[in-house]
Amino acid sequence: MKKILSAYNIRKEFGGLTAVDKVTFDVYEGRIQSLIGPNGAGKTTIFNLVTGFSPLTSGKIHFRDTIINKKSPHKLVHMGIARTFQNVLLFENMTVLENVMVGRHIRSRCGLISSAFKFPWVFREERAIRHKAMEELSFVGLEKRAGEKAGSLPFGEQRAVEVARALATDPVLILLDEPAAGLNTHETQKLAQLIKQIRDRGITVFLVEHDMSLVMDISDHIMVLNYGEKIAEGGPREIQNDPQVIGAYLGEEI
Amino acid sequence: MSIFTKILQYIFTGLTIGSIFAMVGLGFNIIYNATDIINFAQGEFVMIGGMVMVSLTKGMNIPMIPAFFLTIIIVAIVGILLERLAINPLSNPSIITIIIITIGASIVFKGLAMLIWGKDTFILPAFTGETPINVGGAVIIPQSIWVLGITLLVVACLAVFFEKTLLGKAMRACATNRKAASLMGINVNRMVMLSFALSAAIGAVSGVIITPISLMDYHRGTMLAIKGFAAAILGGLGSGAGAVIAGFLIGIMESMGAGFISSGYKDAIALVVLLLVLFIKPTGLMGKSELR
Amino acid sequence: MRLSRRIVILLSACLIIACFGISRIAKAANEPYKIGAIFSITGPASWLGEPERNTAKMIADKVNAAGGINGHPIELIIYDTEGDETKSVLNTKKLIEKDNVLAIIGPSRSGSSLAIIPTIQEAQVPNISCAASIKIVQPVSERKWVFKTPQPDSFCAEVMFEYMLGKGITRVAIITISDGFGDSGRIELLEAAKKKGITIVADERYGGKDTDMTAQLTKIKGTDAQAIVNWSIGPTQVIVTKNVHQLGIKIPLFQSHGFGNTKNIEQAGGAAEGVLAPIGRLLVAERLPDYHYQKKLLMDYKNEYMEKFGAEASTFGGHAYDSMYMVIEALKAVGPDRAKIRDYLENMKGFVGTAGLFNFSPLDHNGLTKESFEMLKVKDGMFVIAD
Amino acid sequence: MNIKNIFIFILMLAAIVIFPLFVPNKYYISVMVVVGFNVLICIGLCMLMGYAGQISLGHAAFYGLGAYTSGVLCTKYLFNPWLAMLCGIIITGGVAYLIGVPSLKLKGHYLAMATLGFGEIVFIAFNELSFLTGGPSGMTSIPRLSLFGLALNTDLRFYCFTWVVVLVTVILSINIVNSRVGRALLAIHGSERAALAAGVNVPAHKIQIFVLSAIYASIAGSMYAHFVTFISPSSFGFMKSITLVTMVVIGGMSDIWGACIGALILTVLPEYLHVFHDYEILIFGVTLMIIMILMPKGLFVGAMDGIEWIKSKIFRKTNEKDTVGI
Repeated sequence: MKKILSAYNIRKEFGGLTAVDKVTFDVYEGRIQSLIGPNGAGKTTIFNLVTGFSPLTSGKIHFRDTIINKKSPHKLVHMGIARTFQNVLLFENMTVLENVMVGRHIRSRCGLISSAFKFPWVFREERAIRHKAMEELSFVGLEKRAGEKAGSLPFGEQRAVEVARALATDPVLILLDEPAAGLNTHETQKLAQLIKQIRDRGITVFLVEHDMSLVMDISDHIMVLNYGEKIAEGGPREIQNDPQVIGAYLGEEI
Repeated sequence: MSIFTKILQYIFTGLTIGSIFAMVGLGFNIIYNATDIINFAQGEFVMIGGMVMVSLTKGMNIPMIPAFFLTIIIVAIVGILLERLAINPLSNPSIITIIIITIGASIVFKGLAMLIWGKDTFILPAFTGETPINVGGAVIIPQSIWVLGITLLVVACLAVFFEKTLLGKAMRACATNRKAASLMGINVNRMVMLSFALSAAIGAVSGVIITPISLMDYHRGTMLAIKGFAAAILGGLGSGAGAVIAGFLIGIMESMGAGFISSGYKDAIALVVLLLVLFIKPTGLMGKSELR
Repeated sequence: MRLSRRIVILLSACLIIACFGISRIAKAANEPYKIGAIFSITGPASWLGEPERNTAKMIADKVNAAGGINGHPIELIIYDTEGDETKSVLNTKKLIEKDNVLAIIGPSRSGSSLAIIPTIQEAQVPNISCAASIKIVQPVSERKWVFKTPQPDSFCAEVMFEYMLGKGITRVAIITISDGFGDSGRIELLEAAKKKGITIVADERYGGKDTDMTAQLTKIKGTDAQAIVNWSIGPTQVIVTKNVHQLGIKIPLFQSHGFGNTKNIEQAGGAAEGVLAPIGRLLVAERLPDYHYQKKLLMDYKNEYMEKFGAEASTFGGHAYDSMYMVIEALKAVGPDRAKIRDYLENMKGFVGTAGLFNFSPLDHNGLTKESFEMLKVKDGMFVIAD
Repeated sequence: MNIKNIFIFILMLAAIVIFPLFVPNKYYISVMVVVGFNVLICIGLCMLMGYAGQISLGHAAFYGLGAYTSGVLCTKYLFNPWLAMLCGIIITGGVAYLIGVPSLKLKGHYLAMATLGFGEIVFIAFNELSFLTGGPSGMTSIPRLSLFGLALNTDLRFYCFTWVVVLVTVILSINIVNSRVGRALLAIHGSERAALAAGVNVPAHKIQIFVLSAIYASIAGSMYAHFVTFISPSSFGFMKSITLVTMVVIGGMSDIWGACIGALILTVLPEYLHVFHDYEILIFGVTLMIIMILMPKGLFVGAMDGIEWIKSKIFRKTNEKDTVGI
């Protein structure tokens, strides 16, 4: 198996407070790999480090063969890393379709001047953007909602729109930050299906999740973080029986 | 005149003008802390304060001290009216809407002041005479000492108010988290009104103490608002101490700039420094990061 | 709840606007002569525009009450420039094209006055400016339709320096406001100094909204200047006067002709004592000898203004006074014809106004001489003629 | 352009053509020329504030830079006015870029202060660099423009020129906001983090639109200089910046048409308020506040919502959502 993402000794401090401490891990291509840990363990921080939303204090992150320590988020998206947010960040003033179309931004080229003069290729590109965006919307099952304002959708569907937007960027690696948070059982089941479908498209999934049954159900590989440090790693079965993990989650249900 | 005397003189001058910037900046902060609003009519409170004091002492012959407190009350009422009529009816306004509304309010205040007091410039007598005091070759006028002293007193009173009193703590709670504060049984609505009253009152105080030095006319508010806003931003929004320090800094930079570099460019010098500070530290000298 | 409050606000606003609307009733008259005026009535130079507007109105009312010009009433149309150049130009166009006026008086500020010149020249309407800068009427070849009544800045600077030389003062510090008035004054001062052999030892400036000039004056205090000249209009003059006093600067302080308002003395309190300024004679009308050619006119204007507006007349209002009467005289002589009015103005001689004796000519559209200034000194809280 | 935009555009075109035919006197033509300048600046400002969500309280500086570049180059160095206008665009764009890169990292009120401060600094420079700008007294005898040998020396000619420029700008700008770039701007306005995650180069797009809006202001400034033939710093101060922002917000900053309407109303309104004499300022301020309190999204958006609301009442559509701003 090929490594797609590897972090070496990464460390993040916020004003003297260490959020992530010397963590090393690899993400392998074509898998669903999960990152779990109690609240405040530093999972979202790792996501922010990987996607360029906050700078590393020290350490190295490789994406394929490139070091991506100091790359800005949009460059990483261009390289093929997409993400969603824990608390769903949509452009609420835009329609569902437009939201997903923004995801095509990085894969299209028309700039200020060609847009202003509406050169013929602008129409062509715009059509292609719309087409691809609709495709992704139907992939998450929301093609009927395309014309509605994103802010007016129920929470579960908003989450799906966010996933569609991330997929529209043509990623090779997608980072999903707690996609099941706030979803009911039925919706969670659909989500599990969706995540598997994403993997089946050949996109590597890197997942942060609290819903353990979901994690255990779909993950190929699991990493456990506690107080900013990696405490365990392995397949779902190993992790469930790891005493250190159970210790860390004491009081929390696995 | 030695260089030392000159510097001393510039510092006196800077502190005097800086006091007013500090007070206006403080006024900005009080409202900002309770509401996230920047009230561009803050400079108008200063102007109205000065004008009302002129009317009370010269027009109605009320003695200084009662007139001073009466002025504060009147301007505080103006502040409450502003909040009740223009700010309170809004639900969930954007930054820019609020900026336009408060600018509209400052235009209204200006228009009213012009109708009430006319276009003339007014002056108040200095509190305790005009005989300058010589300090190390530089001179300081008694009114400057009053301005400085009252500014520091206001700062101290506000610190005590926000740290020690129940009401002040409640207002601070609103600032940190409105929803939580209202769940705790604090009447957020009333706190917002109070913050307008308080900052209007501070504006009135600065208007009264500065008029003997700088004179007052209906047109004065805008410039004071800009300078006060600069102080509030340089200090970092939400930080009262920051605004006060920044106000004095701007005042001193202006007077030093005028003295040593170029009087024509003195405002520009202070502004360039302000911009540089923001570019290096985007939330001002003592500010926490702004949400949004 | 919210809705009803908004409706109340809306309704009350409509009511206010309606009230003002109703109070305007147009009146028809028999072939009125239309005179246009633009002054900076509001905004940062409102202390200029206010007395000018009052004076112009007062004169129009007076002439109309006496039966108008050859039986034609005056229709005076006044617009506010707010001290803004764009507004000045638009208002000038409005006067010319919409109101079709015969002549325009104003604006109040030099900047505005310079701004409207192209429009005036193109539309060929006589204009008598109430602003100071000499650039307004020079070069005359490009200012065919433009006249002005205030004494030019250059006279003021020269009169000042001549007076200083008489007192043995040769080293002078100048401090000017950075707006059109101060800027023009500064240039004239530097030029006149060169001409008269005066050394300028300090050249300081300040903004129109500054509230303290101690820093600049401290710098001046450190020089060997024998006198200070301040050039500004408005509250800043008072602040400079007070600051000079507070810093204990003992050398004489000269102010520009913009000091021509007794309120300045009142506001500066004791600090104004000893301040010198070349100003028109309006402020010392009472102390002029009875035989002086301006005495009666100045006293009449002063008394009338006081009676009507309850305030002291200022030299600024005087500029509007002169402009108005010039236009009225021209209309009386040649009737409603823009070109004829201009020609009449250009050849007007021996016109006695508040500023002095005007003798216009095709080479001089200001028509005053240095004689129009009197060096005044503040003594016991009043202007007196300096010795 | 969608049907709404085409409809309004045709309406606007018709109004512009018909206006000079029925106008009672030439004065109103020159008012409309000034309206044109303001519309031009407001369109740029609208893209910056309404679409990209970035505030600027210093746009009068760009307006002034355009005007002064034209003025200085034409009078002191005898440039061709069109070349001077181009230089104005380049200089203003360059300055906007230099100030935009650090400033646009700031947010909310801090950005407001930075742009305000920048505007004041430029204003002071206009006043103090008197060897170039003529200082506070301004500069006179700026030449007029001429187009294909035809001098734009009457108000009517300048009116036609101005509004052709405005119409072209409107079309270009509507194209921009309805394109990939416009979508990116709206995304930035909605959430900068989400825009970044979706692959939008947020800083670059902010700078780009900031520079573009500065260029619009610069063109308006150059045209102003050649129209009035006199410029002085006082036309480009803080109050002008505020007025411009007010125009955009009052009209409705989420739509280019809103900005146009705002510029029209706030330029023409004082003409009518004039009858109130000294009450003018007061009424102007009250009007501003009332519009903002009743229609926080501005007149145009308010009106559009109103039309939608009436439609939904008439057709009794199933969704009874309250879309009205009130």
